[in-house]
Amino acid sequence: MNYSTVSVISNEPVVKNYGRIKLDASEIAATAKPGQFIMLKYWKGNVPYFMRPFSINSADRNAGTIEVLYKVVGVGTDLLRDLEAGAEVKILAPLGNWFEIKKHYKRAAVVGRGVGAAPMRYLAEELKRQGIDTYVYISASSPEYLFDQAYFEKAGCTFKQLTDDTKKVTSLFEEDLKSNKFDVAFTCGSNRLIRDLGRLMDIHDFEAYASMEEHMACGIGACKGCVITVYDEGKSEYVRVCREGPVFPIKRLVGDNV
Amino acid sequence: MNYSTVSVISNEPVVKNYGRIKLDASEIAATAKPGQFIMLKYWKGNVPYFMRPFSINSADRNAGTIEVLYKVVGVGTDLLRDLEAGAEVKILAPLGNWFEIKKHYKRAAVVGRGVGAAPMRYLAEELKRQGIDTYVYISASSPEYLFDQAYFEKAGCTFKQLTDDTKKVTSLFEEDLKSNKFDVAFTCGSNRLIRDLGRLMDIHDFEAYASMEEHMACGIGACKGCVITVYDEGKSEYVRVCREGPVFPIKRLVGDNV
Amino acid sequence: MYKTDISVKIKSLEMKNPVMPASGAYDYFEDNANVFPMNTLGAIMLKSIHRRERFGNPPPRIAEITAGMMNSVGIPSVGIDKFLAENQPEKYAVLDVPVIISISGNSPEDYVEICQMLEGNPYLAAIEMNLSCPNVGTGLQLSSDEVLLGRTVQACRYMSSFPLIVKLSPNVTHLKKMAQIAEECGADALTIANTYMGLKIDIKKRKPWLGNTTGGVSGPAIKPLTLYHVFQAYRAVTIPIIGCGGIMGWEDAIEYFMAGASAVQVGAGNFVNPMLMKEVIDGIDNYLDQNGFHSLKDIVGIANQKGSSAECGCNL
Amino acid sequence: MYKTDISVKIKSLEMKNPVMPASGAYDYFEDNANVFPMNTLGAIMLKSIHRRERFGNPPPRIAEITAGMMNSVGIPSVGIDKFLAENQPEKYAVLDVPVIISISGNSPEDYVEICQMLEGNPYLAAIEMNLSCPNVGTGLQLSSDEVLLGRTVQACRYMSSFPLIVKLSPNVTHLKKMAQIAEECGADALTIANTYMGLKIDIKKRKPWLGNTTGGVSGPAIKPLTLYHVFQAYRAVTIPIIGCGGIMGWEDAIEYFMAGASAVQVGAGNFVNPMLMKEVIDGIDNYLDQNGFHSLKDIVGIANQKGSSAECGCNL
Ligand SMILES: Cc1cc2nc3c(=O)[nH]c(=O)nc-3n(C[C@H](O)[C@H](O)[C@H](O)COP(=O)(O)OP(=O)(O)OC[C@H]3O[C@@H](n4cnc5c(N)ncnc54)[C@H](O)[C@@H]3O)c2cc1C
Ligand SMILES: Cc1cc2nc3c(=O)[nH]c(=O)nc-3n(C[C@H](O)[C@H](O)[C@H](O)COP(=O)(O)OP(=O)(O)OC[C@H]3O[C@@H](n4cnc5c(N)ncnc54)[C@H](O)[C@@H]3O)c2cc1C
Ligand SMILES: Cc1cc2nc3c(=O)[nH]c(=O)nc-3n(C[C@H](O)[C@H](O)[C@H](O)COP(=O)(O)O)c2cc1C
Ligand SMILES: Cc1cc2nc3c(=O)[nH]c(=O)nc-3n(C[C@H](O)[C@H](O)[C@H](O)COP(=O)(O)O)c2cc1C
Ligand code: FES
Ligand code: FES
Repeated sequence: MNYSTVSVISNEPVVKNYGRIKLDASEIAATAKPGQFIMLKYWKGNVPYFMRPFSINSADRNAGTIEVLYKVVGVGTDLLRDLEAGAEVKILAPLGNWFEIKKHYKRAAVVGRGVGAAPMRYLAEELKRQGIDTYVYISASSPEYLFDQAYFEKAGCTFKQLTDDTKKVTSLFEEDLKSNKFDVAFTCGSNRLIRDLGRLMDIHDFEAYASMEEHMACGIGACKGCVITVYDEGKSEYVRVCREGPVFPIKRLVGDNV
Repeated sequence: MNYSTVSVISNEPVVKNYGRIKLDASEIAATAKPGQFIMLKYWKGNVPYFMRPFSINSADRNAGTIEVLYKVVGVGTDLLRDLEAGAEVKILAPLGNWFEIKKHYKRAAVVGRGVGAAPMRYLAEELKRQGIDTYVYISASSPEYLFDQAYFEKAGCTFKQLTDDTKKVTSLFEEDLKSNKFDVAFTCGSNRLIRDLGRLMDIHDFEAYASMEEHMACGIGACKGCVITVYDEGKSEYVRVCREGPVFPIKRLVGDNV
Repeated sequence: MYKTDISVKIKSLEMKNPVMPASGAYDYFEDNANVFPMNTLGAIMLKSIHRRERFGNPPPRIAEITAGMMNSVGIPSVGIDKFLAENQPEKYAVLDVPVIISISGNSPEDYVEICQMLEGNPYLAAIEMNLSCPNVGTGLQLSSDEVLLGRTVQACRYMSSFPLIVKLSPNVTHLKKMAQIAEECGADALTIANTYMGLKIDIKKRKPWLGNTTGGVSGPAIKPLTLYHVFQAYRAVTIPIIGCGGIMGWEDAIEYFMAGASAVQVGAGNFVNPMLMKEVIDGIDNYLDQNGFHSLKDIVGIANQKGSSAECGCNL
Repeated sequence: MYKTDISVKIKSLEMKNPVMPASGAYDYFEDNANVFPMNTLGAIMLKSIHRRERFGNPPPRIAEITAGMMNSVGIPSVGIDKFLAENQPEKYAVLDVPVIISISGNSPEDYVEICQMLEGNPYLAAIEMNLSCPNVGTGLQLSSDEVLLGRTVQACRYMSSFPLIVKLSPNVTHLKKMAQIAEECGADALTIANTYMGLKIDIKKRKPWLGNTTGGVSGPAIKPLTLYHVFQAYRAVTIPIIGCGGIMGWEDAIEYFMAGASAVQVGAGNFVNPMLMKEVIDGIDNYLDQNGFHSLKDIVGIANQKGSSAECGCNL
């Protein structure tokens, strides 16, 4: 983990209030693992106050760049959109734990929705790089929000999409589970997806992990501000999303609450 | 006085950390008098907090524009420099009293230094428009800081400059006082200039006025924050620069302290 | 006029909406009338009138701080005698808006005397007792001493038939207790709160920035602090609370209402945005309308259910 | 190493420079060591260790406010027994920096017991008593009650031979008085101050934002308030003051020194700029050097000449 100043290579709108920013950050690109995140500060003065956390959407070791896919939701992300190529950005990265890719995995599912799926591109690319049969299931309210489809396909993943909000993206996965053995499923902090995977993992016997989000002050475990409740054998405890997470076994997230 | 939103027509650097901004503000251009000032807000959020006061450097009734000559000294003026043509600016204007141009004036002196002389261009132009013989004395640390020289000359003023810091600009005026009768002298809030004019006005029997500056919150007399001490027949009192001023008879400023 | 009922009543004081200037922030009719449409206000609040003439503090009197300001203005005032002799309250009669006079003094007696002089004045609708800002005489904030606070409010209560609004200082260990004392002693409403004691040092000059050394801090920087005080006081008293501190938009006003305020005052925010009070009034009405509330009263204290655990001092 | 003498001595606690983290802001060695060069610090300050195990408060625990933050973390702690059993203080021995332990409890007895357990610990250089943040038990801030404050400090003084730093709450009517009591009862230094009680309401959810309802406000928003407290306390005590509140750069630290602080702590600012403490240390040294001062001591209290009129409560 390192605190440094990097510069913006490009910052392009994707669709409506979404954008993708590329940073010149070779050290981070070389060490960051899928699922890790970064904290950024890119404005003068004390308002807004906190640095802003973002997932690593992709890291290119050769080019020495990382990309962030973002949605404009408030003052901080609004300022992010305004950044121009060449601008300097303070970055604390890479942070948190990551999606562990275990030796024995043969087939993996990657499940996500909207911008919550931002860290999934890097994960899927890495899964494929390690020769794992990777199925990607993404839902969105309409097709233009399937941001990373091209990347998933280019990486050689089996890509399945859903833009019909009456159905659940996990139902696509459930369908495939009937005929395929999955070793692991990865998702991002949507409670609905987590609950669904929590149910399916018991039936179909696969490991399941989710990446979580909470408001953060420090991003490095110092402030104890970003806790969520997790469960271990009936007992609950607080864990820091930035330090013990952001990736947690879904078992610990759902406890007995599936 | 009016609170409105106007747009930037142009914003050009003058020299080093000085700039000149032109605003599309026909109502203000039509009513503002020389010596009045404006309050501007041109950033989002609450930092910096106060609107920033600026003198009117010139007002063009026909074009419906006003100009401000500014020096970058801190966070607010730094943001002012960043404004681009087309940007929107909140403006409260015109504010305060003004340099009164009395019917009987035949010859007037305008004395200033550096950016403090910003309101003097509009004043000199107006004096000339009313057929008054106008002498302008400006000092600066070097010639490129004689910002409005061209305007003074174009308006037909007798322009005298000083860029030698071992001498005082009032000495040029003092020289002319020997052979000319002046009815009035105007200057801006430099204590040295005020003291000098205070001394000269008694000897040479002319009226003298100065425009003052203080930190301001409201600009309209409500907060009572921007007071300075003035003197009347031995007694001192606090007056608001934004409301009773910014223009004061030099007699009230120097009291018995010449 | 409005889409919802945003009127507020404090005894005989009836306001068409819950928004008024904070004392000292937007007071003198002649100075500001041509900027702000004063008749849109729920009430007009005058800058504190002192018992006697005061010239105020030496400059500089204001300082900018991060997200707010400090002031050490020091209540320059013609004094109540001259104020009444000049028929100042009458000047507001052209507006159809109730006028609240803020009063200030060095001692309990000063307040009582002013109340006596104001009794029956047809141009005034209520009195706000500024007990949070003496700066003279003993140098003690009357509302930070339990005994003095009680005595002053009670004496004015006997003297005055106007609705009495007591403005409290936030610089106390237990504002809740002060609120209770004010209520018990006859206050009809509370204004929470005045400014926070603060300091800014000019490191170039190596001395305090303000002419009077220290000053009162206001603006968005202190909003969470005053909101906390309103929240606590709401649990302790039954009289209406007027929230005052750091309001820069209608959302801030809604926070105050949800914490327990029945009305709000806008202070320093007026300097930054001269149309702010109008925006706040319209914003409140729109918020209520769009969220299915018929009346402002429906949201007063809505975030302040007694169940929630806010009795303790600090949570770190 | 430095161009000027910026060392600070509080009894046996010797610091090479006057900058340390505020408790709870940059504590656990293993978490932060690889970001910040901990050995550049004047001292290491641990997050408050509670007498017993605590899990802390329910989320959300932090909220952003204008120019600052609120927290209701609630001192999650393994408790002092486990802390010592795990030999935690020993872990810092690899750094050549004095370690200050911040201690917390629900009662005076808790503090005394902890002091007893710490006595003679070779890995610690001083104790900071966090008396400004109980949040459990009586829910009372020990430093906001004159009697409790005095009793707690005195009892710990008898028990402990460590330099005792007493951390005060700013949420009091007269911090000056609390400072005097702490000094009289044996404190070797004061940390001024902890966070301010605050509230933020989520107007969409119509309830308080923080899981524990209220929280402590820190960051630049409160700097003028805490600076005021330091300024006042400096006139009332002779022991060193550690200024803490809203420091975001070396200029803020200089303001604290000029107001009367001998050292400073950086809290929330670390979150916004992980290199801040280093910048503050270098900035102080440069400032002194460039302004012709040989020692930090030359500017302590320089803006706080007894002549200036800051005795009164409020100046409006
Ligand atoms: C580990 C992590 C990874 C993230 N990755 C991405 C990413 O790849 N792309 C992306 O667009 N966003 C991501 N986010 C969310 C992103 O940090 C927030 O959207 C951003 O901080 C909002 O800043 P703002 O100033 O624009 O919004 P604000 O004005 O601060 O808030 C706007 C709204 O967003 C909510 N919000 C703000 N921050 C968070 C948060 N951290 N968690 C949940 N809700 C929040 C607020 O409660 C509020 O309702 C991530 C968050 C975390 C914790
Ligand atoms: C009536 C009036 C007319 C003015 N006209 C002009 C003008 O035409 N052109 C121009 O460049 N400037 C003018 N000024 C000054 C201008 O308002 C300030 O320079 C500006 O507000 C500084 O803002 P900032 O955020 O850049 O500086 P800050 O960061 O706020 O301060 C930087 C430094 O400037 C000083 N300063 C800031 N504001 C003032 C002030 N109002 N009076 C004195 N010192 C101040 C501060 O004390 C500090 O030392 C005028 C001021 C007044 C009151
Ligand atoms: C310049 C100024 C002058 C003030 N004068 C008075 C006053 O005369 N009487 C009073 O009760 N409060 C006075 N106050 C305090 C305000 O009424 C208000 O309580 C405080 O500023 C907090 O509100 P705000 O954050 O919206 O400014 C004054 C505040 C300011 C900024
Ligand atoms: C997240 C967080 C946790 C804190 N935990 C503690 C604590 O455990 N003990 C303590 O004495 N103070 C604690 N504080 C208060 C700080 O030490 C400090 O007094 C306060 O934040 C003011 O300084 P600042 O404005 O620089 O943050 C905490 C503050 C924050 C923001
Ligand atoms: S954000 Fe500070 S501990 Fe996680
Ligand atoms: S700036 Fe408010 S009275 Fe002049």
